[in-house]
Amino acid sequence: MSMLPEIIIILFAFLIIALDLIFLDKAKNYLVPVTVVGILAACAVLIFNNSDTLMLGGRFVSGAMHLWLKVTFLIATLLVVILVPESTSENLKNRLSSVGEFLTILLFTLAGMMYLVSCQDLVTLYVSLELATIPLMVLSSWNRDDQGGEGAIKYLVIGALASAFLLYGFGLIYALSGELSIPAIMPQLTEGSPALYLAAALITAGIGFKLTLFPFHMWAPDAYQGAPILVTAYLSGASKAAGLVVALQIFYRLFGHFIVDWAPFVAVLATLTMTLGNVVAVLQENLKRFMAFSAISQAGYIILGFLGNTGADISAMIFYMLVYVFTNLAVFTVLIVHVQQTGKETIQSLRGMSRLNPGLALILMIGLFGLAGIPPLAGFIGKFFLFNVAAKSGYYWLVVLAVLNSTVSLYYYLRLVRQMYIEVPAEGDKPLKIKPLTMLGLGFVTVGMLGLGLIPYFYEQIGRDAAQWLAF
Amino acid sequence: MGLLSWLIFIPFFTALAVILTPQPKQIKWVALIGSGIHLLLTAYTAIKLWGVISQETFTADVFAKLYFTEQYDWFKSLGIQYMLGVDGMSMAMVILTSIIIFTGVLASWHVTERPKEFFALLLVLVTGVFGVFLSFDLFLFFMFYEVAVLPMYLLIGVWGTGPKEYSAMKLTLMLMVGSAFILVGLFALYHTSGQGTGVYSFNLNTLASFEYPKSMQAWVFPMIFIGFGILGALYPFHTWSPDGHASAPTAVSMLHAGVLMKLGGYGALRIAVYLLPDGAKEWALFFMGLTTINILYGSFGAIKQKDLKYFTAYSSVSHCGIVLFGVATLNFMGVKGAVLQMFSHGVMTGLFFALIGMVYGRTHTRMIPEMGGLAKVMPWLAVCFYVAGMASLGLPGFSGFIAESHVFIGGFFGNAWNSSVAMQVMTVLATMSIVVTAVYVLRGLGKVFLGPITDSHYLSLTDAGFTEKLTTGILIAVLFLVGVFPQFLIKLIEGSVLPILNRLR
Amino acid sequence: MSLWLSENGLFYFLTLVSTFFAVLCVNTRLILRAAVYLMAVLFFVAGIYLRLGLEFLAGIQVLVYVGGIVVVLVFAVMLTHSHAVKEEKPDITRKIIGLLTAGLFFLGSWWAIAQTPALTSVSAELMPLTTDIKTIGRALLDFGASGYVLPFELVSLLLLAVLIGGVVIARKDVG
Amino acid sequence: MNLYHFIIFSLFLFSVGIYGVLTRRSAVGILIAIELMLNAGAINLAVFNRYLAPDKVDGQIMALFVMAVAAAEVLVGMAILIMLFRRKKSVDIGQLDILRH
Amino acid sequence: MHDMIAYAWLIPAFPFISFLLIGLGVRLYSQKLAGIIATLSIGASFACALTLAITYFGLAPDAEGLRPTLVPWSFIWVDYMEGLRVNLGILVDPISVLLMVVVTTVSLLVHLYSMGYMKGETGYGRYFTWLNLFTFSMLGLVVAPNIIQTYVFWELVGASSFLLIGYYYERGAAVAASKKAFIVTRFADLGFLLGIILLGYVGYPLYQGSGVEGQLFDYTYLTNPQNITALVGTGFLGISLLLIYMGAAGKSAMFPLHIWLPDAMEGPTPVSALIHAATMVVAGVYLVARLFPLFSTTPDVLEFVSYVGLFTCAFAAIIACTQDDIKRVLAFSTLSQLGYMMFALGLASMDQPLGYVASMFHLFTHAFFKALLFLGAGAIIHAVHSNDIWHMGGLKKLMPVTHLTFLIAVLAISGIWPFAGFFSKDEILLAALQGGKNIHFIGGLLVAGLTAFYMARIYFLSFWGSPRSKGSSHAHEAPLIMLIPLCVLAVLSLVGGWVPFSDYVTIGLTEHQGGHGSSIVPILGSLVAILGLGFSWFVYGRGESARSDAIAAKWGMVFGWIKNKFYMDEVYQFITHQMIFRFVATPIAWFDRNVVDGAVNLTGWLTRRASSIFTLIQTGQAQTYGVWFVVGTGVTLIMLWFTKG
Repeated sequence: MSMLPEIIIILFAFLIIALDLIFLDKAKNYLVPVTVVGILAACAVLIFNNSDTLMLGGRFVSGAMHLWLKVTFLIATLLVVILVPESTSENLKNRLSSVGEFLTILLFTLAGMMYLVSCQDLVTLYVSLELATIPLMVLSSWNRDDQGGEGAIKYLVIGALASAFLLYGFGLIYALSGELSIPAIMPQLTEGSPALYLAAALITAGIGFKLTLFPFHMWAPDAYQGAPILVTAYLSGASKAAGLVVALQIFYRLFGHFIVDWAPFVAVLATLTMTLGNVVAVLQENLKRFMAFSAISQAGYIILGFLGNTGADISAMIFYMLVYVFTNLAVFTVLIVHVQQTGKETIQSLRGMSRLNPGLALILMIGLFGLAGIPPLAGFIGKFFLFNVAAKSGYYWLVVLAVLNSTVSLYYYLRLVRQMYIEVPAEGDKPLKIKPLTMLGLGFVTVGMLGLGLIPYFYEQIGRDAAQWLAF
Repeated sequence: MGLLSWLIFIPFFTALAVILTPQPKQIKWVALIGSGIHLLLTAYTAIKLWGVISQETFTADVFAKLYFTEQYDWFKSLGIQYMLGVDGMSMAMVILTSIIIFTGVLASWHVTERPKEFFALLLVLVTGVFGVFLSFDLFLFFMFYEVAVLPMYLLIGVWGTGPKEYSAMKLTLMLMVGSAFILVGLFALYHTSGQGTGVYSFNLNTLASFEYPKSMQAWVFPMIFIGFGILGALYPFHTWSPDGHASAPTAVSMLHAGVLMKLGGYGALRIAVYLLPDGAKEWALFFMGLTTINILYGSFGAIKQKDLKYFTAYSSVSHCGIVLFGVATLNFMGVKGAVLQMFSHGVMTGLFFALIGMVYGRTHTRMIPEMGGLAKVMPWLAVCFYVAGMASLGLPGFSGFIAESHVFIGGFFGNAWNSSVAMQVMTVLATMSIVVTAVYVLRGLGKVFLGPITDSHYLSLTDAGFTEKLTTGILIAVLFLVGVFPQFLIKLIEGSVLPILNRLR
Repeated sequence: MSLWLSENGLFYFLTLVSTFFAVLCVNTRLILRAAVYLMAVLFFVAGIYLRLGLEFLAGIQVLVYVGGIVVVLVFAVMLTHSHAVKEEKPDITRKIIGLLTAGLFFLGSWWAIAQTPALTSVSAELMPLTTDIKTIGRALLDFGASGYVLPFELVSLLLLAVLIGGVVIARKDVG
Repeated sequence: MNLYHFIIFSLFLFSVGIYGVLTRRSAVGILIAIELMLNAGAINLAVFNRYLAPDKVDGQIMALFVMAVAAAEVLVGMAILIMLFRRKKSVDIGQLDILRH
Repeated sequence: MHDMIAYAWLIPAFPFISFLLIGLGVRLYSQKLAGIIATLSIGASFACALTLAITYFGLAPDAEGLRPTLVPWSFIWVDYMEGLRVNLGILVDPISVLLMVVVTTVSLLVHLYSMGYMKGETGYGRYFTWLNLFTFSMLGLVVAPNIIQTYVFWELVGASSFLLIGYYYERGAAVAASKKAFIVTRFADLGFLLGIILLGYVGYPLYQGSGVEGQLFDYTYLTNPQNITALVGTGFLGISLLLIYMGAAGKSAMFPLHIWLPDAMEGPTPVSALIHAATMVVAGVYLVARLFPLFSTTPDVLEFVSYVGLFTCAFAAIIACTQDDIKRVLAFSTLSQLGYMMFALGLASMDQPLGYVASMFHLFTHAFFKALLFLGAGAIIHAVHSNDIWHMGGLKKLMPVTHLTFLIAVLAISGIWPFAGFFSKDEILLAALQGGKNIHFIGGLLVAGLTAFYMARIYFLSFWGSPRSKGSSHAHEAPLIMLIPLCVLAVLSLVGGWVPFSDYVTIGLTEHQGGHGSSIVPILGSLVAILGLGFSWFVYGRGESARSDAIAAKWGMVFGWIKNKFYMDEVYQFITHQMIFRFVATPIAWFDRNVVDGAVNLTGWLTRRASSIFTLIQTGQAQTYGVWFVVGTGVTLIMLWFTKG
């Protein structure tokens, strides 16, 4: 029964809503531990009896490759759930309300993402993608304030537009192939008729929305800024991973052999996304908006992997996504603790953090260096392999641009480091208090950032699985 | 953990130890003991290597012969290994770095502001440097190279003086741009040789075994050379060096000018020239011209400098120009001279910046016009300054002369692929730098140390303390020893330089 | 006249009327009227489905779209008092840009579809439908290779999540 | 009416939907336009199923699911608009631009 | 006895050991002890030098009367390339032994003298350390077996003279003088280095093929005939020798590079005596002598050397007549005598080596009486506390010993018969005559007269007449320790001339005292000398200075020119400060700060500028985002279609 992890997640979602309804306030501080147990159970099941199985007559498939992607989602959600208690303690300014519902919806989106990985037909793909996107629109207005509403509306409008485009694209694919199940479609799509390219463009728009690629990324900064920082973390982590999964499903399994001659387009798209993301992030002041643009530029690096079409390229992307999730959530953990307890969201507010709480400052610095791609962190090694893919397919100019971009990114990441280490703390700043669960999360993440890169097992394993997955 | 891994990771473990020591007073002692142990281990390795090298003859071989190698697979699918090895050239550099870090720790004896982070970062930086010198897998090389660059930002940003954020940021970004060029070069090498031989590997010698097409070498060589040149203060990319050194604290500018800038020369030689001989032949003349400007530009620039640190920074730009000039000559003596110059200039700049730190510690000003007649008050420092000055202008009896004579004779003798007349003209221009160097060295020292005491309350200043005497003593001893008995170093380096030149033919 | 009474005359009528209402729905400045025009469009689309023989789909279309979604939209209009206020004139540039973008998109896609023989050269007459409501029902809940039970469950999760979320967002601030 | 006409009809509806989304001042108007677009997608699917694969029923099922998703979108839209209306007393999308640059 | 040659390396070793000993340790504890150790070490090396000279010259010369050149001891120093190995060692041959003896004797006497002269100075220990360093490097230079070692110690000599000139570092003038000396000699050394490299470049291919044992830069290789003929063939030999001569000219202060010597007088007088009279300045002559076989193959270079020598000789002599500071006069006189030696060398050639022998002989004798003159002047200054000869006068009675020794030196330098100067100057003039170089002969003769004139001038002004200043009125005799060296030098100046020089130091067979005109030259020389002395007595002898002011007034403008050393210093000052500093150094410093740095800052500014533009895309309007979205899809379609290829 390889759908067990998904079912566990859904059951725990209902369990949470039940607990919340029955015990009302009494269950308030049990909800998060239960969720954590749920996710860990799903993780355990996923990792320990992971065999290549086909279920529902081929509609649901789960193999080694899917393990890595599902683990990425689970970890991303776990790290966000761990931080929920940080945002709900009494004395905070913008406390997170109705935690029960929040966790349930979170688990539902998680389930959606996991199904996204294992789906074999366009209908399930579309529905699970919507399940992974629409609830996030709700979550991003959870604070029920002006900014939250505005961010959610923009997210909704562009999200709906994207889902309509995606739908229309799938319609055309259905028209050209007469099939809806992905393994059956690929052989049908033989010659590149204009309608196919129209479908490809429409679908790329849908994926672009989810992965925040250049022309389709406009919603992201406002939605990230409007949403509560917890949701921003989730958006930039898990949601972007979901985007990558959709892209992998479609670009590799739907359009399979077309990917080769799309390399120039992917290169241009990557350049624009990277450059815009990095350059605009240079002048940002709000932390959440800053992280939005950093996430956009990271998306630009990731799609470099699409320039090649062998197993190694996919493994480079998946490995980098896993590393990105760890690094991004390391940064967000510290930012969440900071934003929640001080209520201020500007970069200046980080001033003098290295003197008040050196530990947090150090982890944030390591995270930022990870994002900028500085050795010996996994971020560097991930980026190195991505650039390796681009170099293999002869795009040296793109590698130069990518590395120069990461230098610009180093510049604005160092702006934060400067505030923390060089500036003197403003008077009246108190050291931040951290809950034990968060401490655990931070430890896990830091070990992840360092371990993923230095220990070769992860990359090698992903490489083997990716090659085998392509053959699926 | 083999011998070389210990050499790389002793500073790292010392850094951890420094972080864990409770009282601030003990920190500097822990750092000193750590770097002391490292110095002893380096000495042991050097003697052991010398024992091996002196028996061997290197005339014929075309691949770098490595000793005490450690090889473990890291990312097998991409052909990346944890591959360490040492040959003459890297041993010389390791000795230099070990000396500089030891004296650097001694020179920063009076760092009071957050000493724990300061020493930890300093030691991490040195770990990166040792990693670069000892790793022979280009991925590992590049990784350690970036590890060496990054602590600079914090070290200058937090403990620096003057426009410290600006210069720290400029320095880090320019060095990262440099590493951008190197990275692209690495990829070009990796993929061309991979497609060519089917074997994908980052190992230096496997990459060297492939005959790269001329067209590819034509654009990859300048890219890698400029990438390393940016760190080695190549002419148009040297602007980070004056600001960076002026704002950096003593130990950092010692390490940076003394060791990090040598990374540029070392990398250019070890990777650019070693792997891409045809590219080297094509571009040698161009870079020789650039470095000639570098030498004269640096020395002329130093004449009118008001700030003592800018004065030394420009002088190190000029001397690093000699390093790259030596590399660009592609002549046996020139290249050997380049490595010697790396070593000797490393020690010299280390001494210069240590002394400036000591003077600044006393007079709290680095402006040359404001100081005068200090020799009366600090005779020891004055003598050490004189020795450093004389060594830097290439007075025989110090290592400066040995290195510079090698480079200039090598430049003059030229190589078989470039027009010897052009090289000779450039060498003559470069040799003129010894006069200009003499001018600015004497002008600077004369203004600061000689003449009547300008400021009355300088009279109360004290002369060098014990640690300062030890620092300067060690460095001067090294300068003197290499100057008078250079055969040990020359024989050490010759073994590793010969393969590079054999490949050119 | 034969045009109208002939076989596909009904098609032309239905499509033309629905396009007319669609354009009206998008351009009126009164939101309530726009909702009504939307309902009209959906009705006529349901008519097209019937004409194509897809009874179940037509029924669901009427039930879900017209009965559900349009009603919700009317709720939205009422609760946001948009019916009272007349939407102020949109500035002309926004309209032109919108028109241009939509128009270019339409023409571009049309060009693409027109160029593809697979779509344009399909024969006009309709093959007899072998499927009926039973096959749809079976396919919907079939566990086998051609079944869609998974999306069926997922859609229910989606609606549940949206309901919970919607309630939390839209309720008066109980804290 | 052959398939080509239907495609153009659904494409036109789709484009009108886009025009509606990009020009309507009121957020509810945008929701309406979104419904239009999604419905155009559903028509597309239904028609392809009818003309190209009459013996199979996949297209219609996908159309069904599209309707369900459209319902979900409207619900979310309504919830957010009501929350916004309560705070800002207006749902004019033009005024909602605090978050920019 | 033979082992003495084997232990020749002791000679430079002693001063080096004592330099290290005093420098690092002793001078910090007791200054006086440092002085003693320094002097003792030089004494020891003097003794070794003497015994070496005796044993060496004791050996029978070989067939053509040439003495053997031996390299008793050397160790490998630097291994440039397999053919270019440089080792440090000792070379023993006639001129090197001669120089060793001269250097050690003068250095010993100067050390003794300094113990008295420098008593009570604060930097007493430091003074002796640098003096020992200087002696070591001078000896190193003298015994160098190869040209690289000469260059090495050449620089060290320059550095130690820099230190010694700048001894009184608190006086700005001394610092400036030391800096000027070092930079000018350094500039000349540039030429020397380039000359060596060019010689190496030219010689290497020949050397490689020949399979000769020993290294390319060794003198034994460079000076043996068949190698020379090979080198001549390359055509570059002339240029490289010219460059090497540039180095020699810088060190021996030939005309264009002479400006540093007069200023070098800022250093303590014993230093001037040792360095700027006897040893360092002679290094240039020694180098040319050492490479003489090579030089002789390029007659035009030698021609150039002789004319520069002659011009410097005359130029310096004229200026010397007008100077007021006694040390400046002596400095210019040294310049003039060096000019003599150089042009004597310039005249000689392999087959007519008389000029070479004469030059060496003059070097030998000049060392003694010039050192004596300086030490004497030092004693006077020590007593009168002023350098200006117009403050002196009437010291004949007050300082009898100094007066006597000074007189002997004046007579020696003027070339009066029994004294050393007469013989050496006479040989030079003879060499000029025999070499058929009439201009040199006449020039030499005139300068001899001038020399006599200005030496007598300072003699009369300082010792005769009545004391013209308070200082000179109650001057007292110098202490004994200062007088001993004076007397020794006086004796040497007397005896020096009689040494049968030519059968010791020679380059080929010379018939001494032979050849035509060997009789009239001495007569003419003494005549001119006596004339000069008389004229000087006539002008300055009788104590009142009216007559000298009259001459000064009459010549007016010319006199002013000469007094200011033809404004050469100002010309150099202008070139370095105005031309180089203002038009090269400052623009480069500015260029670096603004243009190159500006370019880097520009990229930073551009990024920020682009950033502020790109942020405007995020207008905040949801519908604008929609437009971007749809347009983006359209563009994607077009791009995908056209990159379908």
